[in-house]
Amino acid sequence: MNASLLLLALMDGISYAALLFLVALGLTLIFGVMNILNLAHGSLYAWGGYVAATFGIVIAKAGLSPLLILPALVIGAVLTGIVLGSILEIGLLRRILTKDPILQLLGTFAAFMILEDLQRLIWGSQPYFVSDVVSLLGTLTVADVTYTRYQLLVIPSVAVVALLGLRWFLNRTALGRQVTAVTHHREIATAMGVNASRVSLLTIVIGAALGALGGALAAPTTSITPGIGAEMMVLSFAVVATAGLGQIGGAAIAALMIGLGRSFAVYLFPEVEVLVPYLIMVAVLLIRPQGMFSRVATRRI
Amino acid sequence: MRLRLFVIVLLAIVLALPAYIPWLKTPILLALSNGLAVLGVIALLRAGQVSFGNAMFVCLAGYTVAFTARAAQVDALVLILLGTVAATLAGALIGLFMVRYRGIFFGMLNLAFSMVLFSVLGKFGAVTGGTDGLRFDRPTLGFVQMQRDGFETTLLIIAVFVALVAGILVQRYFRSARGQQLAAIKTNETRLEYLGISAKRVFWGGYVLAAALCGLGGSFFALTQGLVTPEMGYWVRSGEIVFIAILGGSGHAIGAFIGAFVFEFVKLYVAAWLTGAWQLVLGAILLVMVFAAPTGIFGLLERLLRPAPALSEKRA
Amino acid sequence: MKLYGALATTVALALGAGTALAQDKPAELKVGITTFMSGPASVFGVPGKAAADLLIEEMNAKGGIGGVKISPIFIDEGIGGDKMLSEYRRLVQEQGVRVTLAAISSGSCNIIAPVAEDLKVLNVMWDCGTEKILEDKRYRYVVRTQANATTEMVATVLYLMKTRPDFKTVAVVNQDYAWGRDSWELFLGTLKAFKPDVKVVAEMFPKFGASDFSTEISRLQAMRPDVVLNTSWGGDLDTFVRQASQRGLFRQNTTFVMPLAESSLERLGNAMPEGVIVGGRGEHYFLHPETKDDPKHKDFVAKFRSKTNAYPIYPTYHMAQALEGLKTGYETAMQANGGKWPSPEQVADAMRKMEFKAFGRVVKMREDGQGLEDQLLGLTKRVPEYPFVIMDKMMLIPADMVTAPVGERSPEWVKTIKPDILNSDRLKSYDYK
Amino acid sequence: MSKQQAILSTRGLSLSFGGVVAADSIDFDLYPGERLAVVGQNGAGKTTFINICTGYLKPQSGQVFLEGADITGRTPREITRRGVGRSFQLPQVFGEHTVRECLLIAASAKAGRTGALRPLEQLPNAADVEATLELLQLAPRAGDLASSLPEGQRKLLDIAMALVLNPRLLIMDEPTSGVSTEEKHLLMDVLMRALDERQVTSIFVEHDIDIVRTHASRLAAWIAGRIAADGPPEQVLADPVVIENVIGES
Repeated sequence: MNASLLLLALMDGISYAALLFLVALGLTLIFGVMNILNLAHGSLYAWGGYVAATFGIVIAKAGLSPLLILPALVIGAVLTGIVLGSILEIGLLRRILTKDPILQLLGTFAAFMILEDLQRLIWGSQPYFVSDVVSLLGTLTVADVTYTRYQLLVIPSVAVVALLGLRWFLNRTALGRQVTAVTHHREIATAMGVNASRVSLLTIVIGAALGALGGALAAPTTSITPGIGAEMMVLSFAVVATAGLGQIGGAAIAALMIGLGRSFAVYLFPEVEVLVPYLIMVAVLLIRPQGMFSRVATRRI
Repeated sequence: MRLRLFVIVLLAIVLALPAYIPWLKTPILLALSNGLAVLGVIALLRAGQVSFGNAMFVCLAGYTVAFTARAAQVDALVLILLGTVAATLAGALIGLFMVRYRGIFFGMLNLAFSMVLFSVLGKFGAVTGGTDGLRFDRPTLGFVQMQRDGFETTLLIIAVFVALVAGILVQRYFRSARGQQLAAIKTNETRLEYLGISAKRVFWGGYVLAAALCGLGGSFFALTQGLVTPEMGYWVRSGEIVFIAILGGSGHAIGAFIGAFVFEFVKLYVAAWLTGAWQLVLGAILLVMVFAAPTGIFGLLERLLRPAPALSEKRA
Repeated sequence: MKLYGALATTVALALGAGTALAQDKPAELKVGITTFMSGPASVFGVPGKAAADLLIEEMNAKGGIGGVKISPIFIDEGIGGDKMLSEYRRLVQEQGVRVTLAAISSGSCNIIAPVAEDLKVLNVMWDCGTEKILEDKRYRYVVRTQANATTEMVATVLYLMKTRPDFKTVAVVNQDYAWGRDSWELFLGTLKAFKPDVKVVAEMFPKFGASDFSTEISRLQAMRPDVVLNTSWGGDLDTFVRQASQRGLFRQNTTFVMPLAESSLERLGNAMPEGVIVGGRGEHYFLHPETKDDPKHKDFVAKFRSKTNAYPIYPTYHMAQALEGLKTGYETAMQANGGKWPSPEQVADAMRKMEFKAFGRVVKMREDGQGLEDQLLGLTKRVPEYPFVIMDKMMLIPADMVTAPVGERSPEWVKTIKPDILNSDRLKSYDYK
Repeated sequence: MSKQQAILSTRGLSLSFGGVVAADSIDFDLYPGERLAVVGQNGAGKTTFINICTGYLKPQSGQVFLEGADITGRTPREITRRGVGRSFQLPQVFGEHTVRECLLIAASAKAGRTGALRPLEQLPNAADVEATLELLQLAPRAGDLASSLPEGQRKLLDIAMALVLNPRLLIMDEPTSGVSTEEKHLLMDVLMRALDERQVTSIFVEHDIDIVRTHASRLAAWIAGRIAADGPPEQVLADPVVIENVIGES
């Protein structure tokens, strides 16, 4: 495969990886704080997409400039995160915190099933989209292949901002340190006077918003249809598992691996494209059973 | 013992109903096949492990049945045997790799494997019939060629018998020392190792058992439908199986079948009555279970069935 | 006076009862209909159901079939094959349904066809395309009131050869499932009959329900094939077209062939460029050159729009054909039966020797149960009247030219097609007016 | 007594985590019948020493010998099978099983392939379980969930699970920690009687000097990963270094 194809594969992989990362980031964040793998996270992605699409359509109907769609996407995502996130945390997660891990999984799975159908009842099964903003931002050409600025610049930069922003929040701000504390040891943090339930609520809202943001940013380039939630859920799991649970920076690298691996596959052996995420995950876990970036914790006895 | 009575009544119903309401044969057969697979997953649940990929063994057995039935004139009973054996061997092999993982990693790796199988079956249409799957003509059953009706009735009777035997054997296994060692994996592997017991080996046994039961279920499923599709191995199916296990309750083998029947008919009727919302209803039911009845339907029945249960039986 | 009135009514009732007995018609004709009400394919299932409700209401208003009202019972194909099978059998064995319209997906048809045969239920395959079902096995109770995949794909190649004959390279981007694979096999097989030296530069089968085609698009941009086939539908097709137009893929001089795109045109609006070869799995279109002004059709389009505020797409027409075919089948069978209500067997037999007409041309049924439905394809064109592209340069391709004869298998048959059928004077083309 | 062969010996055992030296070339011999108490501040390396000897940790250098056989780097499973029992500072029990079941599961380790497929209650060596329950006075709680036991009894159960396999050497990490002072002595009495009866050589980590005085036949004091003093309890307890660094605060 020659240099230009290599370049193309890179270009294609990036924006996909960026979306994947945003969603996985939310998932891994929630896991870190609650120690629950939220199976409903995929629905947040889908809902984010639908809400954003609805906003976009409203804006288009109102005849406002499509540029407004960009902020609308973000706002839509944040709203989705706040509403659904709070409902999830208050209604479910904090109530199953002490339950058997299996029941926790099943609980979030139930939430997923419910959200999926609600979403279908609200938005129906016709595909949704808001593509105007993309055409507006225009395209740029690399190795005489045309890319949209939106995919090549907007999405990846949002992902980078999210990563750096979250890093800064967790390490530099007081509230962020509380989150980190709860992540490391809930009991101790609580003992030190951290309001754990407030922290979890906050974290889950952020995590949910990130998931929704993934969907919102996808809306302009893809059709939002029933089923994208489940799809994205499995993929973001693959990312999180590959990176190691709760690994933020790791998730970025895992997402890149999977995103790029996928696009290279389309050029080299299209038939394995679908399998790439799983193959990568299996390969990594073969070598590092805890995922790339988590250390094997020897149990204190 | 009331439990025994309960099972007998259940069997009577399962066998009697279709005589009056013939269309029930299909759902009951499907429920029984699901139940067998669930029984397997329960073994893993007792070790505290959730697999999001066990449908792969159901699927594998199904395709073994389909391929053989298309290749040669083989009796249904032999097909069931072959399907189960294939799944067991696969389980034994994959298990060697899986026993190293726990928790979400275990779940995800199973999912990964099942997705690989799922896509391979979908891709190589020339061999596997692609996503439309493989259809095969009704084989002889007990070396007799039958019409659909007779075939299904006989298959149903066989399935009930197999389910009963499997249920009894698995329950015995659960109560055996090995079965309790498996359950101990859930709470303390370190201690197992410090007793000189290999947690991995014990878990491997459980994993193979699960695969075998899934294979058994898959074989019946394939024979009931006369068609196998990659869908049988899709991860959502695996999720369903776990769902049913929790619904029925993993405290006792019979939970698997209770769960399978409730699930089958709830889904059937909900889908028929409020179309497009069956997931919602199932989800709601699951939520209620998680909070109100974490030990599943069996957990609820247990008090009625067994006045003074051993504590270890109370677990979900 | 009162007395006479009473007497009259009694007599009338008696007579009414009497006549009822003579024909012993059922009170109603229960028809089981499987359609996708959930899942991605509900983009077809939901309009299909809407059409069914609409048309059945009308039929019943006009006295139903030979005086018997149709009462539909719907099954959601979205709940998965096995659940659907149980539900189907419940309908047949509990509700006594003897006539069904099943199904949309070829997978569902595969499951149901043999069951219907065993249960002696007349099953009309109303939308599924796979030609294999009727070619692999002879059924008595299973018929199809619309074209099959072979007819569709061969016609597509014909249209391509007629409109854009000079090309050397071809690529495919199809959904990774049975239809995507089979349609490509048929397309390529046929194409080779016309252009033995055509070069396949890329075969891409992104997974069903893929949400991102950017890599596939880059590859197409890098390779610049002359022709790109894409037989996908629903969200997948929308996504592909949208991303492709955003990425300027349509600006390079490649001919895009999208045989199912008719069902996406209204949703896609201006994202769909001009000059794309599109079809609608048969010979029906709300701007059908021959029937668009036919009052019955106009009325249907109007009613459908006011009900769903969307233009009818091919599944709605397939539903119309299925119901129309069923009606005609019953009526022919009833005549043959001396006016008596016919058994499913009689209808099934009748439906293999009849012709019927819905909103397109006449569909001729064959003894193997396959309906011969002509094909309509066209080139997309922007017009002021509609906020989305419509079909121009439409061509109507007679079914018998492009369908494997009874008893022949399509993959082999297409290889035997003679290029000179391109010169046939039966290929009529029409411009959009 | 140094004529007979040591049951457990270590030579030049060393292990350090990052900067912290947890074991600093430890040479050590334990002889059959001894009842060794180990004292030392937290972090002195007591548990690390046990973890190395029982295979939970691998030493960076040095060897461990069990009755002359090199068992360095063997897994806990293998070492247990060679007759070394162990109890833990945090009791390692099967929380969702009853006390009796925990012991039965422990006993099933010796049941062999076929035995393990018999119902748990009908193990060939189920008798040992009942005996051990009596011995450690757990019989009254035999039917309760392990997780429901108070700390003291959970410790006993933890030890019982090791004891039911009839080890030749039993290593106990702080058997009395988390147990009230009055309970401590009761616990140790019960325990030691059991060990005498079964003639099990034992090592136990202990902070309480009274306990050490009453129950140990030999005492080793750990300081910063090495054995600072080793010998008869009274002698070691008189050692100024020990007094300053160990007893000073315990």
